[in-house]
Amino acid sequence: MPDMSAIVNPQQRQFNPYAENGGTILAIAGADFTVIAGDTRQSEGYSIQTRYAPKVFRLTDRAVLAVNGFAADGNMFVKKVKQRLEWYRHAHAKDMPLRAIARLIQTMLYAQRFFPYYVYNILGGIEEDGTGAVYSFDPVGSYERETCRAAGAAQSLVQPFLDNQIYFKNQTAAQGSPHPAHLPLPDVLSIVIDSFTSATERHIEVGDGLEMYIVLARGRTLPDAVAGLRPQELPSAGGEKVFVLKRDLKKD
Amino acid sequence: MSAFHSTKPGFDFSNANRNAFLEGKGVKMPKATSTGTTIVGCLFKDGIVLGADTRATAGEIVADKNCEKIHYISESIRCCGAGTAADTEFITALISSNIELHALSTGRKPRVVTAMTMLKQRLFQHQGHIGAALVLGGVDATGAHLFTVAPHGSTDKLPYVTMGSGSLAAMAVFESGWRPNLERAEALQLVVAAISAGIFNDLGSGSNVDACVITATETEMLRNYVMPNVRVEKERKYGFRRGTTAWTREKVRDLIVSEEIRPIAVIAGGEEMDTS
Amino acid sequence: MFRNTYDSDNTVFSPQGRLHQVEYALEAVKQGSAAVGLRSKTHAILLALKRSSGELASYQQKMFRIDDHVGIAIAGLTSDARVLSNFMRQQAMGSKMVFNRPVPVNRLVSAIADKAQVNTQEYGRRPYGVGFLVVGLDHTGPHLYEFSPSGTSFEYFAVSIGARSQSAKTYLEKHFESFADCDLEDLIRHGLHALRETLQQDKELTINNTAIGIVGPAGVHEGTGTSVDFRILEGPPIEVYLQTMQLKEVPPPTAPTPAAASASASAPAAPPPAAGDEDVQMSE
Amino acid sequence: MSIMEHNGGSVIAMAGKDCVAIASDLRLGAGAMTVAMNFEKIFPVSDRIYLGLTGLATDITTLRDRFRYLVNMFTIKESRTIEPSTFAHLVSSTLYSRRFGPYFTEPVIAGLERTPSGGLKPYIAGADLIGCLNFAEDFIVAGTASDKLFGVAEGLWEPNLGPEDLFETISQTLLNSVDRDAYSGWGAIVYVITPEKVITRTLKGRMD
Amino acid sequence: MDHFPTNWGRPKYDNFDTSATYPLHNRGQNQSTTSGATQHTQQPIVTGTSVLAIKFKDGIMIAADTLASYGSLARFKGVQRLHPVGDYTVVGASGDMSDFQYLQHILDGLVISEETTAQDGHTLGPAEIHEYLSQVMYARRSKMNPLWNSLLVGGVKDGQRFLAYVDLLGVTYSASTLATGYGAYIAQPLLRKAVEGRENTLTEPEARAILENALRVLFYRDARSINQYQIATITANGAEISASLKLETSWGFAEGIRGYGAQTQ
Amino acid sequence: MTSIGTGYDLSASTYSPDGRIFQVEYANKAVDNSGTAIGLRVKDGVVLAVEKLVHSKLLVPGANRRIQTIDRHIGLASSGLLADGRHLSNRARDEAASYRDNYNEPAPLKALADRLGLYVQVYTLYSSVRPFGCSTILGGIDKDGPSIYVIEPSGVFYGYNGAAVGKGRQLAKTELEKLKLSELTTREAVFEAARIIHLVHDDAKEKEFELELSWIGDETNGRHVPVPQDLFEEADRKAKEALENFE
Repeated sequence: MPDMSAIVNPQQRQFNPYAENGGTILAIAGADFTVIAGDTRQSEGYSIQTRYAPKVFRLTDRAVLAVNGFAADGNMFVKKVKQRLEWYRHAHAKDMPLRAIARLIQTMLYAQRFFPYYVYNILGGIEEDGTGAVYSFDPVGSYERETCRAAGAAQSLVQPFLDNQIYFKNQTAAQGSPHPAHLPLPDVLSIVIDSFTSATERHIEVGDGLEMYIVLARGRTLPDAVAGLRPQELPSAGGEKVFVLKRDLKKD
Repeated sequence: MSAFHSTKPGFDFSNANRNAFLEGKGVKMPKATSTGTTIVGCLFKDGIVLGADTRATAGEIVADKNCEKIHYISESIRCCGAGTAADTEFITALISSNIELHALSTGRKPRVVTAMTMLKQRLFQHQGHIGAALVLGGVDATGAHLFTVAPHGSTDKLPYVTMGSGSLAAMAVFESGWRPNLERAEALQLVVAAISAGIFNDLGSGSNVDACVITATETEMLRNYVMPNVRVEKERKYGFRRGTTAWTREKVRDLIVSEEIRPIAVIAGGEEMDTS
Repeated sequence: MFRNTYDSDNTVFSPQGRLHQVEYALEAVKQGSAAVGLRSKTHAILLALKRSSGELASYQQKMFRIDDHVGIAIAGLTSDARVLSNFMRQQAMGSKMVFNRPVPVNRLVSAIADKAQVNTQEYGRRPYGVGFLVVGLDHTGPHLYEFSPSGTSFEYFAVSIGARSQSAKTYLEKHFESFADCDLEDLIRHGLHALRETLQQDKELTINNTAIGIVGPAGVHEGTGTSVDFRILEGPPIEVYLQTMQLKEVPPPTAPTPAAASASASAPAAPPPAAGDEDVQMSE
Repeated sequence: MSIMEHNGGSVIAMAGKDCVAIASDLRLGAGAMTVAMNFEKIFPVSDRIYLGLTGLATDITTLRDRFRYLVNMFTIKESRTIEPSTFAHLVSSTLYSRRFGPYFTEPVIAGLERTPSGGLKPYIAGADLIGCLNFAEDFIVAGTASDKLFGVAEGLWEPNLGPEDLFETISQTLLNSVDRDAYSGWGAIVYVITPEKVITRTLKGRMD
Repeated sequence: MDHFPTNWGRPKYDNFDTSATYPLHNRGQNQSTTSGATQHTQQPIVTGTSVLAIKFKDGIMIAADTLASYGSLARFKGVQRLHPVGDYTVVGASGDMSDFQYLQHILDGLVISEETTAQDGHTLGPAEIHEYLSQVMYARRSKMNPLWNSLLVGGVKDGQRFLAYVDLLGVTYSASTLATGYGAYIAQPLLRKAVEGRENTLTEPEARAILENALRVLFYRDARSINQYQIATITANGAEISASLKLETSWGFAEGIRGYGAQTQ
Repeated sequence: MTSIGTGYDLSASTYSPDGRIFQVEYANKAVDNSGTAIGLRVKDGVVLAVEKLVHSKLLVPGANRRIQTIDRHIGLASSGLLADGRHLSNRARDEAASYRDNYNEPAPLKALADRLGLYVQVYTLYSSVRPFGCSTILGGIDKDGPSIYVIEPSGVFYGYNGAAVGKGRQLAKTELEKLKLSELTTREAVFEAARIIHLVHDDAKEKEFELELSWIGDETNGRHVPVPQDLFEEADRKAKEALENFE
């Protein structure tokens, strides 16, 4: 609220076109699946704007995009990516492959190099060769393919935990049993859940709800341990499958 | 005490010049832990109920999930603190000490206004640099009293008050629920609702509800009175196989001074000595 | 060859108040192979005959997806169709971007009609040489529209465009009252019957020369996962529908002629003669 | 850059079953440049108390000496060794006395506290740079990698870990955290304090 | 030579429709060619404070007081900050009132062209209006020339309740209770507690009582508020905006207050 | 036709030696060949009616409307080239919206007719375009009450109490002249309009047709809307009865 002095003596005030809306996202690739997750809190300052604002979006039957940062940019960016994918579908009568989407996202981000989308993107899904893949981006489009990545407000809390639990960083393997290159889906899901409950404990902007998207490679089925959690299956054209699993997080 | 600290009372400014110099060079000064808090107090029929959440934050990080923000001043006077955590901690400790001395020297139970006056004078002296925003409540010979003390030393006396980043949320609860002459249980419930409003709507506040009920006869400190935010059990165990971490050097210092008691061999003269 | 002074330019009215260039553009539509559209209470479908330029050539593309809820079949110049269908896709996406709403089908058709009208009024252009059948499913149910180069669009229960489309129309006119309550399979069967009418004497509908476009709930021959979105069936999946066709009724000997005759009788009437086989007085 | 990041470094303390552990990295930097890889930040206060100091190196050294002096004075005056909780308040009031000209350091205290019944129970505490104490049941972190340490420790820490298990957990927490922090790392050292002995191990970690 | 008369007398607009394939009457308006610095940085001048909204059993209820402030001056006391858009939607605005009036103008034009003139059975519901407003707000923020408002959009269409927020940055979100301005701090906690989990059982009078209570608390604590308000109720039967109503307030608690400290008299 | 073959009739930008612009006259031919549209201005409102010639029985009745709404209070019925009619109605909407943008009030009918007339006239000036092949009846209620204007392909426009364009305009005008328009209510006018359209339709020469009716009056709160179904059916039925009696 402006006071009178501000009106009598106008002050120069630069409009800030960005805001920071909190929350955290992460993605982990398995051998034949990928999990992409995000919390659902949207905040500004010390206020919770809503307890449910999805940050993870399905793009195609085998690509899921998580966006985090400035919510307005994030939503607009997802919308624009979807429209580009629709054009690709018109032109080629198929969905764009994951690695092509990754490059597309880079191009779209870099196009705004001098008025960037203030958004951290993580793209997860299944490559054409059937492997799980994660691509992470910075706001102006620098990207790389990885096995796991966390981004957003609690990135610094979650990423080293994933380094340790997914990459087995700093762990010497027991004699004769080397660390696996990829963890099975149930293990990955529990690590994802624990990452978010940990981040919720220690980061004020993380909480309320957790949405995990699971993309399964062609011909694979959910392990019983995961099927027992009753994830919701999203309609797809066959081939790859996409599931959503939701959890509550603390609301304080 | 003089052996441990500089003999001069008050703050030690010997680093101030150095730090001002560094700041002048453009070095960013660090921020102390602040309690972006919800603290409240309200009057009821028989006394005062104070309340606080238990989250301490450093920026966006929760530094302490279950800290205590209701500080002891005297048996019947307590003080909730918001703002710079260290300041609230120390100013209440200091005033508590001074109140105790005052009580001893006057031989009477201390009054709430006395604590309030001590607090505001000290805060005013420091011109807002002591970043303590307080809710002071208690019962004394003149009745139950409830104050807020702002960092610059201004005070307010009202039947229901709130402070901290969750103060608006908590105040909304009071404004729509407080009535004169509440029963103890009602007042406690209202305070819990007010703190909960802060916990669930203000990101600076969180974890548990502490409450304190002060009446003429008794003071009841209800630490962690409500715990609505207990962490769920983790999905996995994260114990490591022993030997997971590689190390290069080990040194073990034994704290048990092991003494071997070896009986001193009796000079075997006995056999040699002929006693017979 | 008689030179018609009034037919070389779209900015010139003939003394009868007609636009010959527009009428010629309608002829271009008739050069294309036929497309048939039908609609029931639940579905709107397209059927088209695909031509192939030779044994070794692939069959042409007669149907385009515009959005999840809209598809078109074309007859006429394919390149013009691509320009217009891209325009339709843009409109559809614009609606998604601005209102997050699937574009109402009638507005989509009106948009291309309005766009086509400009080409009938300004010098240096030619009218588009393609006609569309547009099916779509929106808030107000399934729809079938015909768009023509004259810049008009009409909503139909059932309609046909392209070469020998009049024969298909004759079939449709005879049966259309039953379409509303047809299930998808019956609707497709009627469509195939109508499309068959447009074939040359020695030709038949096969899985190679037939395409079917559908909006509406999945039929019994489609997978259960299929949504109501527009889809194009081509190749083996349509075999099951071709099987359902019944033997051709013996056509009344005069069947195509009276329709053509009545149409030509009214030829000098309203200038955009959307009806099929009007005589446009083309000199040969 | 904040003055707290100038020299870099991180410390973590964890409570276990009848034992505590405290660990730090070994880096000393000057901004982004590393100048030493053997800069210890954890100091013995008594047999069963260790003090970790993060922040500005000069203040770390100053405070180490100051606390040694203060603890020695306490021992002489009181004719008893100082308890961890007492020491924590000594740290707190020392720092708060410089409220308006603080030392740029955040201390972490780990030790075993004598209970009235004569037993020993784990005690860990931390403070901000002006002496606000933070008592925790699980772990205390400080330094440039504190965010990462919070995240990893929140994931890995479990109650009632024995000395050897606690060693693994604190080591993994520290190593993985400092690997994601440009201002910490270059080796690490861990102290596990049990009623019987103090085990000190120098860890093998990334040296970049 | 440009043969198209509608293009004459104005510069060509190359960014759009280079080959002029678009119908004449719809062709893009040419951007102004006037050059020179433009002043975009701004601040709100005449402002409205909080808007509150909740879901209830039969629809959406939106409330706002009727004050437009000029700084700390209570400048206009009878300003309606709730605006109906079509038959199903109400938009409530806080922030700059002139920007809001501009938005009302745009929305009216939109409704006339989309609903009234088309008359084809396709009408804009609250979700579409909200999406449209988000695009407008985001586009303006991207030009560094924002419309200085926080807006709540609520309504019912086809049996679906809709309630969402959009502000000058283009940030959007939806929830069963929403509040702008100070309402986000003061009213939102009350609304959440009263509404969350009861969205499908709250009756209209109950919903009204919840909002009135929140407005009253805001009037007690928000210095830019006033005790006159309007409530919009949107149900399957359409949108209805109440007349200007007066809040019941009580200041009895002030009786016992003497000073700010040790005063007793 | 004397014009044919002279070469003076090939462009809108060419006069004939006797000062005529044949292209505009030809455009009028396009209007004269198509279904009739009429408008009635009565004491408290306006009724528009169109004889929509149906070229196929496969068309969905009621779907392909030829009476357009321009603004809340204005309707437009055109006769001639259908696509040109749509072009002009879109232009009319833009003009009406622009008037609202500038003056924040509904456009007066006269102002709108004036702007449309200017727009249509531009298309009679240049060889690069052709004139509009449609005549347009604009009807509505503004602050001066109900009014009707007809805009012709030449760009001229006149106000009318009763207007008719298209194939059956002569007969329709005769019928309109018989009415005491200033005494009719809008509801009564609906019946008259339906009757006239049925009357002018030439069953012998023409294909099927569909009647289309819209009105603006107190009963519609000053809004231009299609005549409600029940009233429409009643008017349609009465018109057919009248026609039988007439014959």
